[in-house]
Amino acid sequence: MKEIHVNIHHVTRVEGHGNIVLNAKNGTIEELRWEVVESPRLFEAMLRGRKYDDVIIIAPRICGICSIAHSTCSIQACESAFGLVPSEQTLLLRKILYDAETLQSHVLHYYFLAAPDLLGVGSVFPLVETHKDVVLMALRLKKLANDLADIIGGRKTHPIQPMVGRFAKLPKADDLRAIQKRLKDAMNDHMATVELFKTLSIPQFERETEFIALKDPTEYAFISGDISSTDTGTTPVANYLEITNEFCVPHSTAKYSKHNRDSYAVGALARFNNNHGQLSTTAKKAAAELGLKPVCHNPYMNNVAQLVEAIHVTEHASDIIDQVLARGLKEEDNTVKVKAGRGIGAVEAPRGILFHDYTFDEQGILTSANCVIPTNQNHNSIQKDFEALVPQILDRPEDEIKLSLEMLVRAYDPCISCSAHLLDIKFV
Amino acid sequence: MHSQVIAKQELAAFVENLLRQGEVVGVRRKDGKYVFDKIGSPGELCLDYDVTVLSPKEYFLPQREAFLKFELAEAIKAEPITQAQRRIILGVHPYDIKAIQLMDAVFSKDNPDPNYFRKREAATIIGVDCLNPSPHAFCASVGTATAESGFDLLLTDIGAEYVVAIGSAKGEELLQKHAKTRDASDGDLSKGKTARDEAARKYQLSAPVSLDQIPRLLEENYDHPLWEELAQKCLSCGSCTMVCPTCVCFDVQEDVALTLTTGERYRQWDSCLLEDFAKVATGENFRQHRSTRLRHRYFRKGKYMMERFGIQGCVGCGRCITACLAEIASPVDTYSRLKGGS
Amino acid sequence: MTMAVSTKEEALYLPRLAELIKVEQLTEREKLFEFAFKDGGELGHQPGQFVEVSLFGIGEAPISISSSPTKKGSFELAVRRIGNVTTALHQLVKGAAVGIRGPFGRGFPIEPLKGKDLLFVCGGIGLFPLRSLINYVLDNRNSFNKIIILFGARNPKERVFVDDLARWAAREDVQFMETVDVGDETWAGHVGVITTLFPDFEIDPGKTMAFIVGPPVMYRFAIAEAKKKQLPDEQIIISLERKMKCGVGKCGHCQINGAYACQDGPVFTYAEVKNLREAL
Amino acid sequence: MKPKVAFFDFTGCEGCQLEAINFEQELLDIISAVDIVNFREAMTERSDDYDIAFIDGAISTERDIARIKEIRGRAKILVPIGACACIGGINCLKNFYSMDEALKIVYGDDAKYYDTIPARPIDAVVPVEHYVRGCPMTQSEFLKVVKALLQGKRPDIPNYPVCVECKMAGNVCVFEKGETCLGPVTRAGCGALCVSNGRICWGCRGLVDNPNADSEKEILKKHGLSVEQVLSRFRMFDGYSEVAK
Repeated sequence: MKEIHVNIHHVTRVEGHGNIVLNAKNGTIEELRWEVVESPRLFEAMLRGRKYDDVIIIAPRICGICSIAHSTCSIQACESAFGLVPSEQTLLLRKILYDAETLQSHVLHYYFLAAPDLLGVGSVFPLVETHKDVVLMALRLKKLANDLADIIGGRKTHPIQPMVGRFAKLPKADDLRAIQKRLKDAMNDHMATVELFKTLSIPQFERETEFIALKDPTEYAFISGDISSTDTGTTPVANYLEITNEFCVPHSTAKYSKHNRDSYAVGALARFNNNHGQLSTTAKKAAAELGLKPVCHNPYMNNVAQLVEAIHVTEHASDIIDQVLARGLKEEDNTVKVKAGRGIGAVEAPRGILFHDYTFDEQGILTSANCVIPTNQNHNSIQKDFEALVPQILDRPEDEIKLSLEMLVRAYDPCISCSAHLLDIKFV
Repeated sequence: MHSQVIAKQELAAFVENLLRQGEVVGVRRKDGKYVFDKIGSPGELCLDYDVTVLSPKEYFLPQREAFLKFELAEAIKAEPITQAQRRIILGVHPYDIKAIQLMDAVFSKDNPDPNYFRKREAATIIGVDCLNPSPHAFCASVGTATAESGFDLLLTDIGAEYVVAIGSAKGEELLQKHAKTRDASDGDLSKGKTARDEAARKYQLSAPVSLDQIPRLLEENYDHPLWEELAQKCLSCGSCTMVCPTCVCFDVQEDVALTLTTGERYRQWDSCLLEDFAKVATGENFRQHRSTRLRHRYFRKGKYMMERFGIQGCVGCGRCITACLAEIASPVDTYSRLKGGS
Repeated sequence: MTMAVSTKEEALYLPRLAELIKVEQLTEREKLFEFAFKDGGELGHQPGQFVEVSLFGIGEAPISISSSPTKKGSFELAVRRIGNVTTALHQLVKGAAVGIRGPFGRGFPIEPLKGKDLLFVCGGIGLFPLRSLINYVLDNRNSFNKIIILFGARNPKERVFVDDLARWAAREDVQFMETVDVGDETWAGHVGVITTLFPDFEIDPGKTMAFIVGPPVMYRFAIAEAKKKQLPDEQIIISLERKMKCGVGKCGHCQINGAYACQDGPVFTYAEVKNLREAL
Repeated sequence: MKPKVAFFDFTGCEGCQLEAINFEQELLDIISAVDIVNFREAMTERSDDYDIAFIDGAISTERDIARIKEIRGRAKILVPIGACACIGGINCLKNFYSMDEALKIVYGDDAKYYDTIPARPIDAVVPVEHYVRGCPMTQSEFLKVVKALLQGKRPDIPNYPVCVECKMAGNVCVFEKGETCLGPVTRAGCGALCVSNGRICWGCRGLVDNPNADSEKEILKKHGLSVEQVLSRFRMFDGYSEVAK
């Protein structure tokens, strides 16, 4: 029998550095590991001693790709600590900004990072020659999402305008109207993407697991609600530690999580599995056309769930713009009154549920922080998927095994640079 | 030319009409201060402001302006870009009008600058007398609190109405076509004068020496230790010159498309306070020390411009005093200290 | 405000296209470029003036003109490779097109020199602008009286326009002296900075015009030597290098106190410069 | 012959690599002007044959040092992109804590397996040719540098403070609004983006060549910051610089 050695150093087309190790002899798996090798950045150390308004600038630098999620989560944690309830206008703008990031991140992921696998190439670059229309469409959608983030957040990566309690600068109504038109036009590109996805063959693999996401009775949750599990129902955000149960593993600089089972999954698929009923009509229809049905246990289908969500947030952003325009934009003077205490923020980053947990002193200076990153929560699920998948494919050629494993990692859209940054430090 | 009087509510109608003619730039509020900006309705306009963050110089010398475009594909082709947008600039204070007159002199001397003059010709200037001077302004002491020329129209607030001084045929035509006015009586004119006289008394700062003495004061103190003292604090940030209505130095740069087949040459605001301003390609810097750059600014304002163009280089608007975080850019303070020490 | 802008003025910042017709390597860092206008026209310069050379897409740089106005149909620019534009210029080959604006600035006086004794003090690439005047003067040799040319280079490898130097040295009607700061095995001539040549000649301060062009550090010393020979300030003429962006007295970079090097200079008399504290 | 371009990431958030893909039409132009041969975040292929290497992230492990030296050995032109690579960025915040102690608290006896050293910018380890600054890197500056490299010229990167661009933008000075910022000593090139968007300058683009940092510190103190707060300002992005010590 053959020996199989898969050692993928720094998996490509993912955020951050992760390795895949597989050694098998005569059909027996001797070693099979998902390793996270990012340099620890000791983020909580960086945040400690900083005033809250610095914290919301530093914390998003955990991750460039989901900086809006970190920014929003960080701001929410501050607001929760200070007992500050932001205005309706601020919440609406936050939602639009959030839709922008979800759209940007999802489009980037399924077109630039995942699609090359499905189209049999190493990156998006050769697709410029072979699939120019598709690339132009992807670029158009990405630009739309980026421009939307620019208008509301001041910048697409590491937003400038979101602040505790308010936005530093309000968008112009004309800009909102113009981008709303583009959001509506983008539905054509989304539909074309759905048609394209129908032609791709998504690997068939299932492993029953628990899916965790935020859940809000009023809408498909991204920045509000309680924690929801497909196994155990809802838990208040305040009790998030009961869900995340982080633990260390020797081969990883990131922490791992488990809840009801030996692993759980977060992300687009987890949100879909928990909240599919609240998707927009078009998004629901796209899901049905693409064969995505709750509860879906195929991790490769996460990309399909991302597409469904991209459609949803495009429509959602347009609806919220209507609300904002109807209300009219007003300058808000929201002086922040700091107080000592602990606050927790919870949002759905593109890759899954994210928590920032801060404690401040009476001057608004951070004394301790804990951030639980979606990818950390998925690491264990990736490992368990490996363990379930490899025996099923061990008879295939080594390259094929390698690709299947890489694609699986990519399907999770892991943000490793994020996850390894958050080593929670208990200061003595 | 004779003056007219326009009622305040008629002024709004006048502005409405002007907006129908094309672009109108006026003074509006921003973050508790005032700025020149495109306006969309008369309601946005503030005519009783103290001072704007930037002067209207950007409408003649934009912050960044492409003036040459070229193609590099096969045969090189280059052509100038000098087009200008027709524009009415409304609410210019007399000191800024004087600054524009100085710009006219700078850009016309020896080699008339086509980019400047295209914009200048396309602009109509409607001034307004400054009746609420900024606490940092010292216009009354340098003769720039009022203006007799350099505008097409000039408004003076006399309560329920404005006196409108007509400064050009263009201004007169604009008023005739688009505004409901009446002839100004002697009484109106005297009300206008009273308003200006009262405003002149409101200035909190005044230059410690008369205009004609400044060049000598500077020349005698070229090596004064004050320059080095101020340079210790100077950030070389260029803020004083960016906000200055008479600072017109520019840098020239080039931009090309990624394909390297087309490009443009543009100029953008520069400042003699910046470290690299006088540095040549060999690395030689002809004003390497902060003190020499700082001194050059004062000399250019107080002496060189007067000598070269016959017009004072500082119009007393006080924007530099406001902009300088190190609190060393004030001509009033600096002249006082030089005077005290000489 | 009305001010008609003529077609000529419309083109203030528009370069004329010129073709590179000859390139000659002068030293490791310096090349001589000969250009002819594509429209067939002349540059029409005076010695001492400069042009703004455009390499479209790279930028524009002020370069002094090295050829004499007596040379027709083309003009020469000698250029040291130092910045973006000059580096790109050095990569050009015959047939390439550049843009030229100018000539700009005040050149060397010509008429007042007639019948005078002339002293040229050229330090290194200070010869680049002076060569224009020297060749003009030699082309009209009868109009001038005694001619002394001093040339100093840092070392023998940095001597520029060696053919011209040889030609001047060979002329009976020119007193030519040369030195290098530091010699080498190829060098049998005078060694020492350029001011060490001053004791070796005499001038009549009443009727001599001196032209001094060289690196910034040279001026003070060379002028002091000229003053020792009793030359009045008005008869000492220098050319100053400054950053020149627009070339037409607008951008402000070349100001030397109140003077604009691109308009009032680059050529100045020492009498003028004495009142410009930033000049030397 | 198109130049071969590689991207490498060290310790950072990868936002700068994201900004490199976050071009739209320009991305196609970039792809046609250069051969991208190595870009882990975006492509599977990897090549060790490249002319220009763009580096994202700071150096924060011994492994990083060896790796950047290897890249330097191969690249003709090395360009750090973003605050982490250019000045160390927020990574250097950790330098003000005891590394060993922090690690021990987290990992206990396993601390020795975790390779971490005080964070530093790329040019603290190897020489670099140009910089694309900002957090995230300023996209227009990235394009400027790419074009300059294609043209074989030195890019014209500002050596003046953000104040210049902030004034040009017509902003009301943050100090006038009762806040404070690092604009007067921070290298421009961002168009004063943060102030134009209603915030302050945190100094993510690093200092100008000869900043008058003493004067800036005095000004910050005069506007109410304690000595500790002044340093803390500089440490946010530029903790590696002398000014922050």
